[in-house]
Amino acid sequence: MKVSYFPGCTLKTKAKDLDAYARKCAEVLGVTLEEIENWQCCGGVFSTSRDEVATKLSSVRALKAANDKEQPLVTVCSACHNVIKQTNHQMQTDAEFADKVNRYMAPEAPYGGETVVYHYLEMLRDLVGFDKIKEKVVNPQTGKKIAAYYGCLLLRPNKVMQMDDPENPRIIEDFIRAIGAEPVIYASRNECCGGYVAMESPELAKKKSNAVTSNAAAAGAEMMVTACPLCRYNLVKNGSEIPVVYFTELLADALGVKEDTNA
Amino acid sequence: MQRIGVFVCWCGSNIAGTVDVQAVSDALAHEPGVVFSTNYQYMCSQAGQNMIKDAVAEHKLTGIVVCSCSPRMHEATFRKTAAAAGINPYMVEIANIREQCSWVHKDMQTGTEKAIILGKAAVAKVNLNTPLTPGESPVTKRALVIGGGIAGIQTALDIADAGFPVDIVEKKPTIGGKMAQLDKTFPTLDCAACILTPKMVDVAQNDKIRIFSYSEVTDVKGFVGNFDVTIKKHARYVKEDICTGCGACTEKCPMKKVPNEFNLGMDNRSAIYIPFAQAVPKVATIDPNYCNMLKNGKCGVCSKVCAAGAIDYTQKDEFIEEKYGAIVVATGFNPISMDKFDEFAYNQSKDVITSLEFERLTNAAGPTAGKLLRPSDLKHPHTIVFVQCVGSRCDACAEKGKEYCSKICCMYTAKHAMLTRDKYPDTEVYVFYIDVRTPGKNFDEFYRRAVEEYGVHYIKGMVGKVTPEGDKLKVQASDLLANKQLHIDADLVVLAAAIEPDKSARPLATMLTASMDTNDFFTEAHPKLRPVESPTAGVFLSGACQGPKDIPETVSQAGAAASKVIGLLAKDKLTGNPCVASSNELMCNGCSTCERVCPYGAITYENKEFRMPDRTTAIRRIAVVNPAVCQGCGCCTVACPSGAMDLRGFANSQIIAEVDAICK
Amino acid sequence: MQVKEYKPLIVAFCCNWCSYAGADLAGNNRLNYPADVKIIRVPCSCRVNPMFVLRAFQRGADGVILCGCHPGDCHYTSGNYYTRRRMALLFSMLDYLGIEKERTRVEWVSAAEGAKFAATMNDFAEKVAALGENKRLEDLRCKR
Amino acid sequence: MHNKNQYLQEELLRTSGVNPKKCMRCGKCSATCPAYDEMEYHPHQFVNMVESGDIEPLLNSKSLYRCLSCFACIDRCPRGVEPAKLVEAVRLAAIRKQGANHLKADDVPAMLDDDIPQQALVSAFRKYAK
Repeated sequence: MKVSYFPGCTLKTKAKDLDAYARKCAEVLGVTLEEIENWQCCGGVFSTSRDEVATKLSSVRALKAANDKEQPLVTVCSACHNVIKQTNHQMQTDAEFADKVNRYMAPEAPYGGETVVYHYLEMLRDLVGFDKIKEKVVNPQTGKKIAAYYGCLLLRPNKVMQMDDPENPRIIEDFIRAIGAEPVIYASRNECCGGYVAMESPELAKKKSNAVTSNAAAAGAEMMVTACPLCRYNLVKNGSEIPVVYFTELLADALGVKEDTNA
Repeated sequence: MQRIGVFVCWCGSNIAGTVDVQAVSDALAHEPGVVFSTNYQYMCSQAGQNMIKDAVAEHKLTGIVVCSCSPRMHEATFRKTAAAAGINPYMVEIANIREQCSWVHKDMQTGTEKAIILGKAAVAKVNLNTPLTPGESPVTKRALVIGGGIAGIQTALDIADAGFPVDIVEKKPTIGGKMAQLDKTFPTLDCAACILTPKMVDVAQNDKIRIFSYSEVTDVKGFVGNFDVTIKKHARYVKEDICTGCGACTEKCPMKKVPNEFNLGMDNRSAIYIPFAQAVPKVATIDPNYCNMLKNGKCGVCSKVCAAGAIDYTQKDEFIEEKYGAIVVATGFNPISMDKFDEFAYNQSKDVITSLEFERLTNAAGPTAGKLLRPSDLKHPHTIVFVQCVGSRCDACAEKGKEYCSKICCMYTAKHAMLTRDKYPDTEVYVFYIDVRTPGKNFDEFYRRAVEEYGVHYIKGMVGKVTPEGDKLKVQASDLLANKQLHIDADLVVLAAAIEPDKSARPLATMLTASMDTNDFFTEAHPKLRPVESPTAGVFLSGACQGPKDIPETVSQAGAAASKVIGLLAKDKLTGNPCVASSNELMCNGCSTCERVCPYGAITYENKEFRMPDRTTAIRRIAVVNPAVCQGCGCCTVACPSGAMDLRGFANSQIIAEVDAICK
Repeated sequence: MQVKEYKPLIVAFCCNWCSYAGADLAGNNRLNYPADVKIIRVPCSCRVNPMFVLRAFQRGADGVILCGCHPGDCHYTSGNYYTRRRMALLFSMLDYLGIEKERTRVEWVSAAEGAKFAATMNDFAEKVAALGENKRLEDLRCKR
Repeated sequence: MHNKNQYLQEELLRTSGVNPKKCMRCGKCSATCPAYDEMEYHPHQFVNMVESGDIEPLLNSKSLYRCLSCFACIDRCPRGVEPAKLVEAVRLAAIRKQGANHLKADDVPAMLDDDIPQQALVSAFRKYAK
């Protein structure tokens, strides 16, 4: 199976391991990630304003590139995923916006939001299947009590993201079970870590991330997994008492390819 | 050709003041079919009516046109006159020359011209009238009540009181419904069991009432006065007539780990069980999903300990067919699932509960024997947060919850808060509200007492997130009046979950062809004037199946539904409205369009054999209107693509004749 | 040259339960509206076949109005919803054929709204009168 | 009441797609807001104040830069009002003015550390500067 892949700027710099593990694991699971040529940064945050057009063009270019190859578009970073999925949704539902974008980009065929966007986790669930992952696990993470951290970007706004129940999600928990570990459910898993104000208001970011990590630790978690480089940075920097790792790293470990990945 | 008599009324000067009645009767005398035309001061008077009768005899009239006041006023009068004179009452038409002519116009010439045209239209219509006879159908003098909660119980008792037999079908092993689960009832705080269980006993002892418990309606055929209903009685593996309800079996049953639905899963029961002490019928039931004997043939303890020998592992589901004259729907409600509202952590903490669960927690017969202990560690909670409107009043585009107000939550939350403060004054109680809605006798006074006398903290705002951490529930909420975000460490959070109709209501509505709204509440025949009747004749509504209701409202609606049923069953025969739709079988092609628009389910289809011109026979599907069910709105006549459907008394040809007469 | 004063001819279909009673109430309260309006009683506004409307225009009516119970108040539960949808289609087709939208109308009048009935009829008659005679659909063979 | 901000108000409602009339004043947006204590005006006030045309104070408020864009208020609003979209619209109205950028490139180096992901930087520019 071949899919288009949008790594995003953070995965090319500060979160190279998130990217490297993702590629390696996909290989093991029989998925070829074809990186989109000349992709541009998504901008890291989606503007809900209907008159913001220029800032969304890079996302549309990536979506269009995938559409030209008739492939779904896969992202790993929560922020890229959020921005690209929301942009795609706006292309589908806001005719005035889509018209402006198409006039600006002047593609041969206008783009109307046809590409299907998957987060890497959704790819694991819907295209690969957690059962298949379970079969491929050589190094089960037995005994590890792991807290899934969704943050805000993966699930919200639910109307657009449609990834899972936004208040009672299970996709990462199912992933944790698939690799043999035990998920820890805690209420703050879908609360914001304050990542977007990490520069603007470090105190607020610290307060929010501490609330999340202490809630996870109180629930008995030994480790947290996330898909978002900014969440991880924020939680770690603000002194999480338990380790915070990328879900792809755990997956690589479970599939037995962690060591031979050049992260 | 008709022989029509025209009778123009002066109505004193009411008509004659603005309409030249002589000119009208003269003008109409020359209309086709008219053989007699006259005018008189008061057509509706005895003398006027006699004038009509005499004219019928003298001129051998077959049709009558009365130009007078509105048909809403005296149509019935003149139809009776016609019948007395030996003419079919439906051969009478009224031209409304008072309310819609003389009273709204001032000028004699204008009024007269219009009156003539209206008269001509009526004459044109009568020319095409046909004699109509209302159909008659017998009434089976027995009522069916579906649902055995307080609504069904009250309806059944009231019907039985009037002397008619009633059957109650209840899907649970006992009647009693939601009210049996409640602790106290607002605003008087009398205990629910104390006022409900005597009624349940009344039902059991009433020789006019039969209870089909652990049963459901699986099929309904027929129409008002003549329903044929199939009831499925689930096998309870206990002979109902022999079981004494002693409870020895439930005590000895080794399978004790079955979630107890009566306590909403907060404790366990045995596989053979009696839902609660005052159950009616007080008969044990074996839960086949948990009974080892039924699952793998190993056990049989209950059979051994039953002194009466009531256990029967071979019992099968039983189907009962019965005839009814009227059906009352009383299927009630349930709280909605809290799955989509997990920001309140209902699925994450045992100490986040719904209000119905709170009722069980405070009920003396509940899992904690009435002591307010929180489910997780059975400790006494010191801080309790109540959240109102959970899932009520949601916008459709929010994709979760219900759009309506659940109506009962403000009052029961005030009750819970008040009772908690009364029994446990050391407990801090917070109620987060959007609006407090307490219309009802002594309701607002009750809520104010909770605040003023019992010191419940009512906070205008909403809870945004509940985070269980350690043994606390961290509640994050807004206080809109203080413009603050509050953080409360609570021990117990109680959610006032929205209520929704029972899931069994939708398939039942389909069986009954009774209409429902988008929320699956049954629709009433008229929202103001016929609130306890379904638009489907013979089907009546009782309780929360029609919309959210508290107990006083439910009981009054139950009584109202019963009185409507009694009114129906008191009749020996039902006389229909003869102005109903009928289908011309030669033109009908059985396309089902009419069936889909009929709000009453009056149209069915049958396969009928036709002789074709080439002497072969063909079987064609044709529409058949049940005149006992059709109410004569005529919607189907317009929907029919082949023009096969027509309405008696308001036929296409008749209305077109009126149009032509007016436009001539 | 003397021109005969133009009087529009208006056919009003009123449902038996709400609008016809509303028209009666207008009478009871002696509220005036033009005599050009002639009412035909039907059980429900949904009884009005588009054919009746076309027939009226063919026979020289200048305007046709349907009155029914308010949405949600239909005596037969849902009849007026059908009316609303059917007439929306019919009226737009008539508009296409040259029968101006002002010549056709669906109005909800309850049994308590005598004043609304009279006001509606006054307004409708005035608008139709302003348009002049209906020429487009009239069948000259039916000319009075 | 004369509304001197009518043009701005219409613009905000148009670009955000928010209909403040749907709000039933329950305050759940503010109850769920993780940045509440850092905000001078809270999510429900954004809805209220834009509806009543009282927009000036919002434009000048630090609250605009404290919203985490976590969309909790959007998902949890029972009426589908989506307050965060309004916050965003007001923020854009503020920073689109000449020289009104909230984040200046010169200030950035001091905010960085070795580990901060690019994501934080680009999103800050998106949110706080034009």
